[in-house]
Amino acid sequence: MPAHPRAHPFMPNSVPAIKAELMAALGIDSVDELFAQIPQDHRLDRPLELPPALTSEAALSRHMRSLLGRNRSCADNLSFLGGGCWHHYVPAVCDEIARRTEFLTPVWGTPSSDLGRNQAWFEFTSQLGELLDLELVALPVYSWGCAAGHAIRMASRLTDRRKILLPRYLDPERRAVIETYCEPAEMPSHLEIVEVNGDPETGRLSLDDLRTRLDGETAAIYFENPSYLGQIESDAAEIAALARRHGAETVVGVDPVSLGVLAPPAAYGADIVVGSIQPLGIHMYGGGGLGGFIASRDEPAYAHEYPALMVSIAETTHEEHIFSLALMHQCSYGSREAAKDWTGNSTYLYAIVAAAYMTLLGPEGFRELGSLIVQRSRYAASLLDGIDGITIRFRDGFFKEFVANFDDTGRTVAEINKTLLDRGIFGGIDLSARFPDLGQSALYCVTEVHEQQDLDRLAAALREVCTR
Amino acid sequence: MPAHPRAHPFMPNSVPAIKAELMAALGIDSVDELFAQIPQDHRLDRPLELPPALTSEAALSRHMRSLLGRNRSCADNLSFLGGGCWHHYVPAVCDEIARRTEFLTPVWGTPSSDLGRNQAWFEFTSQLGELLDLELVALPVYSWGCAAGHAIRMASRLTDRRKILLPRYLDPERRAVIETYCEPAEMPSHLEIVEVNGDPETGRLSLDDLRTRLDGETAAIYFENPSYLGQIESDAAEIAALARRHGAETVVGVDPVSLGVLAPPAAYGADIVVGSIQPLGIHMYGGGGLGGFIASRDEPAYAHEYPALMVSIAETTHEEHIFSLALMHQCSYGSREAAKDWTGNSTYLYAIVAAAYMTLLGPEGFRELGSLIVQRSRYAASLLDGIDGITIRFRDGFFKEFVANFDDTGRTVAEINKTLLDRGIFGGIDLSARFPDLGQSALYCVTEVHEQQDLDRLAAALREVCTR
Amino acid sequence: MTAKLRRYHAAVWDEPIVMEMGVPGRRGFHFPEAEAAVRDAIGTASDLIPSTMQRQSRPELPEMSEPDVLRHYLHLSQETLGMMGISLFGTCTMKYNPRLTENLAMDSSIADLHPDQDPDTMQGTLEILANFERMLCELSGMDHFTFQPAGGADAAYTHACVTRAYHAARGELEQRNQIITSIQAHPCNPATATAAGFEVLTLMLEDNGYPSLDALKSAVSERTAALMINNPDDMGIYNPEIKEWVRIVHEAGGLCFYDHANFNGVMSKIRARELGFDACMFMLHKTFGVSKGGGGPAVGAYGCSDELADYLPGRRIVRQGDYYTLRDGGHLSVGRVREYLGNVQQVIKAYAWTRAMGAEGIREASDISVLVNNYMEKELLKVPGLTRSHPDIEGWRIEMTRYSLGKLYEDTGVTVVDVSNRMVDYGVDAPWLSHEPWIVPQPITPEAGEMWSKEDVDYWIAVLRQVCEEAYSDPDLVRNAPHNQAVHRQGPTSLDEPENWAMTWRAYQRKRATRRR
Amino acid sequence: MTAKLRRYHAAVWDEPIVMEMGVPGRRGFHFPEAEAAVRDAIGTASDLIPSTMQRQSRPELPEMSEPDVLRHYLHLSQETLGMMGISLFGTCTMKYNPRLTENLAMDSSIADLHPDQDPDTMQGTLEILANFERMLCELSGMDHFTFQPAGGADAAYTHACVTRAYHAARGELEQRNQIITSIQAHPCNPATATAAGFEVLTLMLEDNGYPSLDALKSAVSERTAALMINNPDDMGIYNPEIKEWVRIVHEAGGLCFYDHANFNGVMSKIRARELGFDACMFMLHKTFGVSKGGGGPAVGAYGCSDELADYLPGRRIVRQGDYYTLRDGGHLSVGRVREYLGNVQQVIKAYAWTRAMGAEGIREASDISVLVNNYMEKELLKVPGLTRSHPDIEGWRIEMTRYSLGKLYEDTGVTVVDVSNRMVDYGVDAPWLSHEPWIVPQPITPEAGEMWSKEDVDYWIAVLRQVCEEAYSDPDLVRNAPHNQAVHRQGPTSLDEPENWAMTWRAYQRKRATRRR
Ligand SMILES: Cc1ncc(COP(=O)(O)O)c(C=O)c1O
Ligand SMILES: Cc1ncc(COP(=O)(O)O)c(C=O)c1O
Repeated sequence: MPAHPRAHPFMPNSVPAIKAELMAALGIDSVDELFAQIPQDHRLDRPLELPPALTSEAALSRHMRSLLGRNRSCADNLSFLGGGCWHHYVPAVCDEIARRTEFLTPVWGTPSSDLGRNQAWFEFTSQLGELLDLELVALPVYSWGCAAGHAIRMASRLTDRRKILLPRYLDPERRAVIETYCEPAEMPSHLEIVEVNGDPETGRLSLDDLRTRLDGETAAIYFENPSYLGQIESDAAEIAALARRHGAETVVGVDPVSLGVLAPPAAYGADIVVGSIQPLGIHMYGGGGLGGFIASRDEPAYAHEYPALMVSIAETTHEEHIFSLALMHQCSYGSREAAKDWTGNSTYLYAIVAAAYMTLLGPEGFRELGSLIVQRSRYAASLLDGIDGITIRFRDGFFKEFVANFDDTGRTVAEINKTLLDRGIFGGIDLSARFPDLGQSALYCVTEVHEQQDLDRLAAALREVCTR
Repeated sequence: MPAHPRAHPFMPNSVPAIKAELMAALGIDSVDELFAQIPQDHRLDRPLELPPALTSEAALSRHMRSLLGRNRSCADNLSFLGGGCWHHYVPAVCDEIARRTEFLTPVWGTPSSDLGRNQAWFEFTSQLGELLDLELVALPVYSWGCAAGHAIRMASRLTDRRKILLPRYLDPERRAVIETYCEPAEMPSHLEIVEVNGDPETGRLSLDDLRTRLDGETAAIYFENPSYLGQIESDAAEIAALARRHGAETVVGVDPVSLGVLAPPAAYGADIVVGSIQPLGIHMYGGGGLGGFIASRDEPAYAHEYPALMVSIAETTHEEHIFSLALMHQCSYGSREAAKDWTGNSTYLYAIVAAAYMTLLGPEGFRELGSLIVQRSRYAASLLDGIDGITIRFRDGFFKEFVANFDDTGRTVAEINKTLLDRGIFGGIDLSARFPDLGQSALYCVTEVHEQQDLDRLAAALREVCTR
Repeated sequence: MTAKLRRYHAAVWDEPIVMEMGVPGRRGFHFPEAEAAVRDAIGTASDLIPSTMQRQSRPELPEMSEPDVLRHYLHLSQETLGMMGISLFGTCTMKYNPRLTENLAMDSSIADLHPDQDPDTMQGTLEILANFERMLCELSGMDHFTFQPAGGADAAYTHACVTRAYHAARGELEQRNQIITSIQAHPCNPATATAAGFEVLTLMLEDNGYPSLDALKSAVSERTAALMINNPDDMGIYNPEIKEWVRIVHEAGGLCFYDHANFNGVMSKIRARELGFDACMFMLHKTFGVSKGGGGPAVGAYGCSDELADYLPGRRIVRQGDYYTLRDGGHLSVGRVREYLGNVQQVIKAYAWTRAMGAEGIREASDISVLVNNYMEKELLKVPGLTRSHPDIEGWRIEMTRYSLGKLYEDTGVTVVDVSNRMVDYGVDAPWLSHEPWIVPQPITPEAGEMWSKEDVDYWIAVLRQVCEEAYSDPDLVRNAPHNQAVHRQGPTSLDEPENWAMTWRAYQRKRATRRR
Repeated sequence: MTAKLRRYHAAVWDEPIVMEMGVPGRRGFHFPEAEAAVRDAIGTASDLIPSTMQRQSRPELPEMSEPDVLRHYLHLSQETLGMMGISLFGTCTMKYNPRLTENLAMDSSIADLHPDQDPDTMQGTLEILANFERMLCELSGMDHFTFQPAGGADAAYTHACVTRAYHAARGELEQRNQIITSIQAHPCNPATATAAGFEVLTLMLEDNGYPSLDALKSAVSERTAALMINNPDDMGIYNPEIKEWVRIVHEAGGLCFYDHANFNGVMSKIRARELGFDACMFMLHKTFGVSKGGGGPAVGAYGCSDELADYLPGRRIVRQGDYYTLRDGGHLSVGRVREYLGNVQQVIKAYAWTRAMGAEGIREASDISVLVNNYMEKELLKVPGLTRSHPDIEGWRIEMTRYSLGKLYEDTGVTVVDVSNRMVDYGVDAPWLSHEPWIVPQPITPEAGEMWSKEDVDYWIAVLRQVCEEAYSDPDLVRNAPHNQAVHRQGPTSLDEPENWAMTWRAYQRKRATRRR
């Protein structure tokens, strides 16, 4: 350590002379005096024990890089993981916008001084609204799971009912979040979750089972399209119609990158639509890239149940466009315990990134993307289906994910994935613990980042692995 | 290929309807008509044969990354290469500034609309002026070698003489550039280059030899401090005094990161000072990070010989500060063949980056940096000196580079470096072909990026390699 | 202290809304066609999608070229003041976001990781998370931390969930259905408590700036599930009876949660666990130097004692020598408050920030925050029309002070919203006012923290003084502010009416059409 | 064509000069102390530096914290219009700089490469350079390219050097000491020719917009070393006799160099080699999508025929199957015009851009450049006070057209500099006027290229029309422009006088003191 402590690069006032000047202005001799309010017996009586400071950026950078060097990423390897966080290509423009300091660092100002950021938010909701064919889109919440949880609670408040139907084949992560939002049975506002079976033939929701579960107590049916297992719910309109017949809300979770080729849920009767914005130009960040959206028709009954912030276009005193928060009184900032659920710092930077992504792609980009994914994922499935011991569980009607079953290989998915890992391949998500009825199955995810050669390489590796 | 050609993402007017609209406005049916000026027999009569277009960014990104994956960088390995391009730590702030689109993409506007950029340039010259203790600093030229070449030509014009003294131990790259600038013997304006020997004991310039070469024809002596072989020219004041006595200019090349601890050349009598700005926060980029500066006292005689652009502070009509180009008439934009050499697009983005770097470091940063480098490089030399078969050629008085001789190992530097490479180490520059009199010697460069552990690792590797 | 006011003007680009931009047929991004072998084997996409599920009409997205998209969003970025000015946004602890870590986060070793990867391939991330957990334990005295909560409010929600699980495990959940908080607690505390199913009891402040022990005593009962409280509060007042509070709540069988959002002034000085708290939360996007992104991605790091460990949500990192693995929560775990491990890249940034600061830097940051806040207070109290909240409470405030422009408003009719609209005209970011409810009239809450230089703080003070003086001399100037921004102030139309709000362009198109009729 | 004019204002930060900022003792960046073992073994730095060579006084650099440094330069970036507007800067071919390649260049596989690394460790770079060389050969018909020249002017200089070496090898250098160029050639051609030691003959234009064959014939002689010429020139006029020119110069024993800076309009249409040229240069920072950086780093890719290959500067890349090595130039090589292989990262960006475009994209870019330029011309000729250079020459221009505001000046006294100072008030970047000498009065030279949308081009036209109309209706408005920038226009003081210029802060301090005396 140098003889004289050095001012810290992050702290312009850590210069002794400045501290002295400030103390002089206050007429104190020691900063300690300022903490008089805190009783001595509250105080920590020793210095903190933290690893040594790395105030040299070069040293810190090296330390961080050496730690991160222990990671192996989906970019350096060939990954087929999906299920709730997906490896899509992130356009360089999205990164450029995400790192603009004006967007990256601040909290909020006024609608005038934040014009650009608020406009970008409005462009996010407006474009997502086009993809969804819906007029009301809120700013994003933490994640798809959280969006689903909130939407289900909205549905319960809207219907004043407490029973929620969920598909049996649902991402356990999302499912766990939803359960938390439904509250334990002890709570007076508990929402009861009832599972609807999947059809063992198609992987889609069993309409028969749905009919037996739906009743006058049902607040909402929540399902996803494509489903967790990748299937396109072709009975979606029927499901929504059934729900409507029972006075229940239809809440649909959707992958926005599918919407260039798949019908938007509003078209088949969804009342509230949720989903992830992570695929819209946001890196996976080990799960840190999530963000969830909530959308619906622009009807006051729905609007009044949103917990999330909502940005509206408005006019200035001089008739310029300006963008500002609407219905603030109903969120937790506005009404504390009387609020609709709660809000706070969320994933608003990603809203801007997603806006840029949607603008970049435009209608044709989404169409191309959706088509390419459907084709390549089907190609992958067909390759795998030809391998001894591997069966594709639901052979068609899927979007980017499909279920490969390895029962006939006599090996577990865990074993197979370990062997793939040695070859630089991250195999699909192991479903065996999540859904034992699917046997040794894995959820393979194929997106636009997978070129044919990658899929061929996967097939070759699996052929080797499975037939050993 | 899709049936309808897609508009290209970089070309907003590549939409057929827009092209049609533009053609209609001109009353033409085909764009070909616009090329009527170009005679048919000038035309290429076939489409270009280029590799297939990668209009998909994902595909292009993958292609580029797979190519670049064949590189092995100084960051992933341990490099001791220097000699004219150096691995210094680049602060993240420098990268942030370098990539700001406002600085990155444009050419020029007006002094008012470019206020920020021109101010940053002025802050570059002003801070470099402080480091150099000089009042006149131009915007950077292409490289140190080019700066030296221009400075030598300035000296020749200033003295109206044509003989130039250069140290024998000079970077062959820089030397080759200088030679080009001195023109071949056939040219009427040819400058004759005369070598001054190095002292075999110290590696520094031989004053005795200098005395025999200096005469009334000598336009300039050019030397570097630290020298190419890393030595601090402690006789610099004497050299400059000798030159002055003969009416010659003293042109000194200097490494700006040494100036926190080393005396600036002006302090020992340099007339024109040149050097590289690459160490000031600019990546090596495989040699693409170079930039050269030229500086001197602010005397009209000197000012009038600069070929480079010069930015001056000035006032607006409203007495605000503004920054604008001075003495434009003497550069090639202003006077074509009557200009002082020539100028053009240069390395102006780097001037901004270097400005940010100098501001970040401040006087104490430069002092710390210089001290650390001197200590660590000496430590490295002392470790190597202890290894059987390795001799440090000039044991003290060096800054960041030193000469390690391997004669006694019985192996060539080339062999040793190949073996080091297998261990992830890039050994020092092989001097054996460049300066056969130094035997099997290598120029090792140590900077702040080399922690003690790296130097110990080098020593251990060399011990192994040399004693096998 | 005589700071010269800057001549400032925001960049004005008069930028259209993206929905109005573009031309049919333009493209910003291409995807390749599927490879020939794929097409041959599989056919076209429309063959693969059930016809009822195929999209019928193209989404009406803008059609723009790549450079135009980039330029549009760059223009919008320039039209965002966005901490390019001086932002003393109270309760949010504006920090320097080191560009090193922001750059690192874009590296594929962070950006391109899938949360379900084999732990073998995430050792770097897991080691950082595990080490940072230990560092936060040292800062708080807690035994465990989870990074799953995606914001401060989510950490509060996590606490409400942990509280449910804790009491449920004891069979007391039905009985213990009340959570106690104070009117000065952040709204997310009562809101998340309610969302978790609890009833909320809110204690009011006494003259000394915090609720009385008596009020607390009469609130606690066998129905008490937990206390959720921050300290110091947003007025900068530290409740010196907090240990007693914890004792009282514990005695009643409740858990105590320390909302440590206002940690900056007290870090290294006090530790939640030693004050008796069972749990606490740190906002990494606030105290720990992580970029705020205009509102996330964020992390509310939730810490607790060993006793609550089993209730934590999500997978836990387990260290085995130099190797790190993940363990699922047991049967007591609250499950998930959000998917996966949380905003991992933000945790990594916070780790790096903390390493850059070290123990000594963190102590100094706390010192400086408090020193500068009290310096500001001294200067601000000279500003006409400004008073301190609870003016009669003696003593120094911690890292921020709440003020009131109530007098200014009475004297001039100029509101604190007018004032902040005018402040931005001088190139400083709008200040924070107060959470709901406003317990002082026309509140304003600056917080300097450790990143703003004394010059910046002086400048900010000079701006506020200037604006308040303008309010007295030329109130319309302030009331009509801003004058130097990209647009004027928002008009008076309420956005709480269905006919006025329009959360998307298509809603706006429809409503505007309606209005025109 | 009716573009609505934007309300524009530049960001105004009133930012101090960095030399006035900071406080003694502040730090923006730390270096670690040398490790204990190093210190113990070696001692302090001052022991290691000869005392006469130790710095005596600290450099008077500002002392600032890291966040303050960052914010300062961010403010300056916002105060730079910098192609955030519409930049039709003629002769510079403003291009989209794909962010993919800009990001890639920051990757350590490009950024952290040392030029002296073993070729084993640079195979990626070498492969790209070798492939791009082949691509440029296809575009030009040449046999070789070098990327060593660090700008267009440096490529011209390279040609002058190659010319020297070529004639020297033939023993004719002393005799062949003249280089012929035209008054419309870029100033760097005559300047580099002179700097290389040649005498320059400059041909003037005839009525048809280019020098006559007769003028050329009377210029060539046994003293002719080379012709250096661009085509089309900056007026957009293509010299249809260029093949004849080449023949004449070749017959006289001179080399022909094609300055292909204005390549955008003719790429894929013509090839320098097939027109007979021996050498040419492409500006990668212009035609090939590389960021300009406000003036470099740049690349003037210099190409030549087999006959000149041995004279090329620098090391050459040699392909051996899939492996690439470097070979030193032989004894005929001109040596070096700059160190190493040139601005390698910029070549990589150019390669990526060219791959993104493909042959078809490049052809289309050329088509669009020319189409849009002629569309602009049609519209601009309606602007009051504006005429076309050489108005009587019939036919379409290539990718740019030079105009004159001489009439505007005569009518109103408003100069083209005034006009460009006013144009920026509407958020468009200042246009290029003309290189020296101005052969038309009050010249202005827009070039649209392929990256600006028709809407942007229409907007630019509308701005120029607006400004010209203002010149007629309210000339002072234009003469006193700009009005919406961070500062006003530069005052009248000449910066060519020693007492006025100040290229550094310390010079300014001294001279200002002097002036005050
Ligand atoms: C005291 C306090 N608690 C909680 C929060 C909520 O944090 P977040 O917005 O991250 O949800 C805040 C936010 O400012 C706060 O100040
Ligand atoms: C025709 C022509 N030649 C040469 C040059 C010089 O290029 P650079 O500025 O890169 O040196 C230019 C620059 O604009 C040019 O237009």
